[in-house]
Amino acid sequence: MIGLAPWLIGFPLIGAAILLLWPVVLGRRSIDRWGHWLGVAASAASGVVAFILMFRMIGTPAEGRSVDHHLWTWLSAGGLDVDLGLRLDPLSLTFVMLVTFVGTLIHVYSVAYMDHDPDRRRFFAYLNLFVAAMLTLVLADSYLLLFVGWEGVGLASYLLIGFWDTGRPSARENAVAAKKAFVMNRIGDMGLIAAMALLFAHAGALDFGTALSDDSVGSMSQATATAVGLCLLLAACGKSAQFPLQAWLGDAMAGPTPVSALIHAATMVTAGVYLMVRSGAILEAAPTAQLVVVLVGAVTLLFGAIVGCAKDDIKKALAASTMSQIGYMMLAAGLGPAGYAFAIFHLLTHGFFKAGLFLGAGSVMHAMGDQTDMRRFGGLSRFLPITWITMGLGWLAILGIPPFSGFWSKDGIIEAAFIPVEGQPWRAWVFGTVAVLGAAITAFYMTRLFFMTFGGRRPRWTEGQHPHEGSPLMWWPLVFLGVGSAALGLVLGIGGTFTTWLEPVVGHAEHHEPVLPVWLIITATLVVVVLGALLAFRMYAVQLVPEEAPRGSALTRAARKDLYQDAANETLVVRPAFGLARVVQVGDRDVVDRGWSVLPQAVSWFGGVFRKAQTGYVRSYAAGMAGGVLVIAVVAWLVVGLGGAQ
Amino acid sequence: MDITNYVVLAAVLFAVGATTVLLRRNAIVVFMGVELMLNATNLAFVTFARMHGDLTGQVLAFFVMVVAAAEVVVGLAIIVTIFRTRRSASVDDVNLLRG
Amino acid sequence: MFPWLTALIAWPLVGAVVVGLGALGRSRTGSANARTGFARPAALAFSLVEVALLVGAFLAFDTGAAAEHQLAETHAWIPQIGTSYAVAVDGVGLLLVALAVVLVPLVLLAAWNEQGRDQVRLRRFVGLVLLLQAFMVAVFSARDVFLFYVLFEAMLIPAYFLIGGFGQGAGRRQAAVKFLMFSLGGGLIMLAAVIALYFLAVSAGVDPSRAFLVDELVGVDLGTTAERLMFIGFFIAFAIKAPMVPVHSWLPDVAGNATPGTSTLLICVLDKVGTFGMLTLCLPLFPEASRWAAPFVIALAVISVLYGAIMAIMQTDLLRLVGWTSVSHFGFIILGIFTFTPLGTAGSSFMMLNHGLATGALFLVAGFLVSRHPERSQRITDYRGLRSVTPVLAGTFLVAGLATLSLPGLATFVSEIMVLIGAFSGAPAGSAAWTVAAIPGVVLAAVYVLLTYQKIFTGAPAEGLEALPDLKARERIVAAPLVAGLLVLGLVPGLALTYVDAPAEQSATITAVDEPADAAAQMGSDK
Amino acid sequence: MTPAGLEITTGETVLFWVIAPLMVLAALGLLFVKRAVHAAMCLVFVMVSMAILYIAQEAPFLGVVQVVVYTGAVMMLFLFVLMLVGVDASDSLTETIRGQRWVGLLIGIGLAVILGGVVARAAFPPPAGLAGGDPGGVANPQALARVLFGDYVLAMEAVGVLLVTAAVGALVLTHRRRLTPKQDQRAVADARIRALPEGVVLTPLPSPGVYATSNAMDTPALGPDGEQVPQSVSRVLRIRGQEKAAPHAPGTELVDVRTRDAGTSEARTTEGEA
Repeated sequence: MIGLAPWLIGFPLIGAAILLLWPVVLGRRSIDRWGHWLGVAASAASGVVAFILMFRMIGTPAEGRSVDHHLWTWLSAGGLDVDLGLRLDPLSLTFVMLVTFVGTLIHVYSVAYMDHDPDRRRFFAYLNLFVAAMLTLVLADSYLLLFVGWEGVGLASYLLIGFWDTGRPSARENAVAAKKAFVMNRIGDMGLIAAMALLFAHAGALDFGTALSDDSVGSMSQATATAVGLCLLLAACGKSAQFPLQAWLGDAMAGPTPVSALIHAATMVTAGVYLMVRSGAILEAAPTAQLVVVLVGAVTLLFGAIVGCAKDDIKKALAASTMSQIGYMMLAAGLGPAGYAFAIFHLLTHGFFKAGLFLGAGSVMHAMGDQTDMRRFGGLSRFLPITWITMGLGWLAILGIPPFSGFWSKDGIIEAAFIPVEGQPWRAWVFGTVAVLGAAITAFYMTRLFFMTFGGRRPRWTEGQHPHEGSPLMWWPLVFLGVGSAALGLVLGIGGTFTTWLEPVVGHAEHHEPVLPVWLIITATLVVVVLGALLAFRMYAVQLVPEEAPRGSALTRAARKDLYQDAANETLVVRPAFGLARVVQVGDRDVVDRGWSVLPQAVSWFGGVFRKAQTGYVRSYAAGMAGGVLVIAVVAWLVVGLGGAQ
Repeated sequence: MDITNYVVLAAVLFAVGATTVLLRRNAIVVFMGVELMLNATNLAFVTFARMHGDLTGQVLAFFVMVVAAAEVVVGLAIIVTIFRTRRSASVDDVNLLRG
Repeated sequence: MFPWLTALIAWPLVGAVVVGLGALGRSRTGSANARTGFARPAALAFSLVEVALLVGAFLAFDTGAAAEHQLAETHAWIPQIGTSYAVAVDGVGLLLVALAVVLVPLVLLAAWNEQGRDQVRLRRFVGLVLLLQAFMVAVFSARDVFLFYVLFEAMLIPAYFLIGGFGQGAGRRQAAVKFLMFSLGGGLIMLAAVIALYFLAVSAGVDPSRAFLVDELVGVDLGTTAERLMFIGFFIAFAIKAPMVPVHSWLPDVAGNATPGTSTLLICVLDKVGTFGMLTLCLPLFPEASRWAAPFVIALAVISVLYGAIMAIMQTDLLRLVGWTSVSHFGFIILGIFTFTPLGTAGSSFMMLNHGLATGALFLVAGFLVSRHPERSQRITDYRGLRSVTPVLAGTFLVAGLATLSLPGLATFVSEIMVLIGAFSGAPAGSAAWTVAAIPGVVLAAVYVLLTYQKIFTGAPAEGLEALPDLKARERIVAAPLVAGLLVLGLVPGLALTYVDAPAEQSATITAVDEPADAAAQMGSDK
Repeated sequence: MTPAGLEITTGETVLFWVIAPLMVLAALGLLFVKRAVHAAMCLVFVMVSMAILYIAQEAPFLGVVQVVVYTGAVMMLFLFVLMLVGVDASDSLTETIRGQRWVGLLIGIGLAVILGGVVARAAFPPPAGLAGGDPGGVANPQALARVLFGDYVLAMEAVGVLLVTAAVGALVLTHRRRLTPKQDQRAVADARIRALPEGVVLTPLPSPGVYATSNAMDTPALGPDGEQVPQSVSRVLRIRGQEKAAPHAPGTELVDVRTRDAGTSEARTTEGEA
């Protein structure tokens, strides 16, 4: 049955290949009619395989759940042997379930959402490509294969963000956003490449089995482990939009909304967390790297939350929220085994509720004629009841209200953040507080989003809007995700089912007591969450929301501009880089190229000098000849003494 | 009289011939200078033949004459051709090799 | 045994003679006589038969002993000075021969309508292409230093005429001269080294009638200073050909002015002589000098990587841009070779093949694009929004571009990552640091590829380009094998790695000082 | 051969001292005369003198050849070419290339000094003379012939080939390529017919007049109308203005004309037929 595993990737990959190549070979008219259903089928087939494997794994004892499935030797040269192999274990399968399930739902949703787009087939091809790449990423049994999926999702993300890269007024901006996402991802990928180089230099192998084995990690010096850990973190920052590589995520919302739901909320952006958890062994050997991971998580958590409070664009607000939530996961991943399970758990629940929220946002946009400005929404609960309820479930989940799913995972992270670290007592307090603070801000901006959209007595719509629910193809996925947001935490969280499930992979976490009693943490968190929500309710539901954004405080203005991240990048990186490039360009033209042309110039200068001797007058040449003879004769006479032999 | 006087005469004639080549501009006169030089060498050859009692010198002089004849034929033909196209027999007018 | 290599060399020569025979006449523009269309199909047929010959050579090659030079033939050529006609290939040589053989039919097909209808001109063109192919195959299989040198220079002749006579840029003649001058300059320095090598080898006791054979010269002690000087002589020639910063100036000019087909042959195949020569001549003949120069070479290689990428980003001319990307990629290849690890060397060898496929695809697709423009403009900014107009062209361009930026899943990725990972553990001082410095090259690659794609294919279609035709069947046939090759080799790189692994191991043994693994571990832990 | 096999006779000495200065003077004439013809004459003098010296130096055959080949053939050739180029043309002796005169003179004098110096300082063997060495005492031409057609026969043949080649070369060089189609009889006839409207006559031009008082090329004939026919006089004479008037100009004694009418017309027809 394990032999089915390659089909997880195979189905969507074949789907993508057919959808992309069919029109090239056979023309697009035929496939445009049924291509989207092929895409759905490919994703669904993958989902079915995932379910089968899942059931098989549940039926296997815990120690036998991690299986490596070897496909073929991928590359074997110069001491590096990497198999094309899949690793099936609870961690990867969790991800597989998330990707295929949510992915299939989003495929179905997209059938309706993209109904009027002439390029729907291409869209599904890219979606399938994404699913295949994402599954490759999580199923890979080596860093190298992981990297294939890693960049594969980057490519899919690039293609989907820039899906509308021509023919629309915003086409160029979409294309630029896509490029920005890919390039910033690539900056992170440098880290993964460097990490692989370090690992190969150290262990001579790149598969998880060898590189992460106790032998390998145990013999790793502190410096190496830290370097590898930081490099991996860089990679994770790029992919998961963590500080300082977070700038692309907001722009990535240029893609169609299902894409934002699938890639930029539920799955791809969490790959960084997956990488951190997967490489946990190395991070544990490098406390410094761990600290940096936690720091990055904490900073991003607050960063995203603050930005989320100020955004009026519903998708950008959700994107900021995603960034912030991944900050939570990253923070957890940096806490060691105690945090891994909760990081993944939050990843899972977040996948559901954030996908639900995004699809809900898509549904709202669909109803409102692609309007994304929340200040032009309001009072939609009556017109979009299903969307309202499902997004409401997602809202409660992300707030962490018990018993919705977010509570189980996020609370776990907050607790873990409060666990003291030996020798660094400040850490528990600082990160614990940040986590709680983040929860409060999350509550504020999500409530703001929810009530700006659905609440309010007076709609602020633009002219001629007649909001209504979309087709069942659109709201059924919402229902599924809503149910998931509500119940998943309860199902998996109670009694630590999920933690136990992951234990074979992430290791057993010793139980440590947080610096504060658990009940106090839970209560305090709930209190601040409710406070934050109430504040938002007061500001955006009770009071009237102005249609034009008020000027706001300095912080609000900064947050609207993503805390000047683009300006900072522009000033600190892009402009100096282009300056350097211009210097190189001028240098190449004026120094290198001109430098080489000095040679021919010198030759022609000498030529010019010697040319003067060529008068063209035969008699001059004759004089030269005769003079030469004379000189030779004189020299011969003097030197050889021709005539002196008398 | 010393027989070397002949050689000295040859040398002087040769030098005069060379100077003619260098100084005259009329191609035909230049050519005459060349002929003079050739004749001067011939005189030297003949003198050396006599000096050494060996006929080879005369043989060489003979060959020089024949080759000179051939050379004159071709050379004058060239001069005639040039004159036809340029209406001039001055060697200075033919300076296409000018750099 | 059938002389596969000689057949592979001779057949295109025959083709060049047969096809080019009528090309000596005077060029008639627009003549439509009875022989119309003979040259191109004939040349294509010749090049396809050559592919069949290549298959035979592959079958005759023993992959189990890929490090040894096989299919060898040795005949005395000028015994008085000890030169021989000695040809043989190891795995790397065979792959490069394959590259030369496979790309030529594609280039011919791609250039099908490029040179107009004048039959005489066409005959000259295809004749030169076939001639170039013969020389390229020969140079990759030459095992005699003198023969190698002669072919090294002989290749310039058809290349010069292809650039200067058949190019499409306004500055093609200057570019051709520049190319020739740079190459000749390098060749001259190399000639001095070749001659010195012969005399030193003879005085070191090598049989004078065989003193140009590489196999005889390997392992001969030439004295440290002499070895270093000769290494420099060879290396400069190869660095110019490769091309490496700062002797790269000719390449962008050539790329911008030659036809894309010519650039493909020139940069994707012919220039490999540079890196191939470093690998198969510099390293085995001058191991000590190679070690001595390695830190410097590595530094230059990494500078090339970044420099080429930065210059590519700043280009406004599409074909020049592709040329600059090659400077960057050649940097990677050289980095892999001169860090002396089996992995890096194997990666470099593999990259020589992959770069040919990827950059070839990019050049040819860019050529298709340019040929569609009403004014055949090469300026990137003259295009806009073509993705919706010519979707297949856009897709092919993107795939070729992604191969250029080494997207995982494509063959180029495998080789690049092998080079980077291998080079990181390299023995020469500073390998790790320089390798890390080269890694930003991958980001720059993403920038230049995607920026170009963005400018050309996204946004609203440019005026006058709204109705450009998409790729025709002929052009799809050209692009398909390249794309397929990149994909297949990306997923099953073992197909090619079996040919380069053993030579790489051997090469690393030659240059190994002492335990490189230790040094690597040391380097790693220092990080 | 005996060391002291040669005594230079007083006659030869006198001959030398008479001829040598003259030769040098003539040679210098080459340098200084203005006209190429004069230079040629100077050269002829040098060559003939040279022949005399040859004969004096036991080389009678060469002496004869010198006269025949150089003065007879080569110098004649020179003169022919001079005539082709223009006998009158005299060279200006002013120098146009800067410094050439001084350089030339310097080189000339230098050559003379060096060569003379070498000759003066060289150690020559005592002159042997040719008479003593003659095997069998054959005459100089025969001895020379033996050497030429014995030891040097190959060179002789080669030189023969050279001469032929040179002759052919001269032919090729001086050959003028025909740039216009050949003017055959038909073409000439056609051209004349075409030229009719321009007033060219088809018939032969009338011959000059033949009169009792004068019968010469320079006297025009009289037409049937009694007018003079200018075309009957050669163009050259007309241009030079050497044309004479016919003895019986119009308006004088028409009767005389009519009485001689038959005779003139007869003469005209015979001339036309000729």
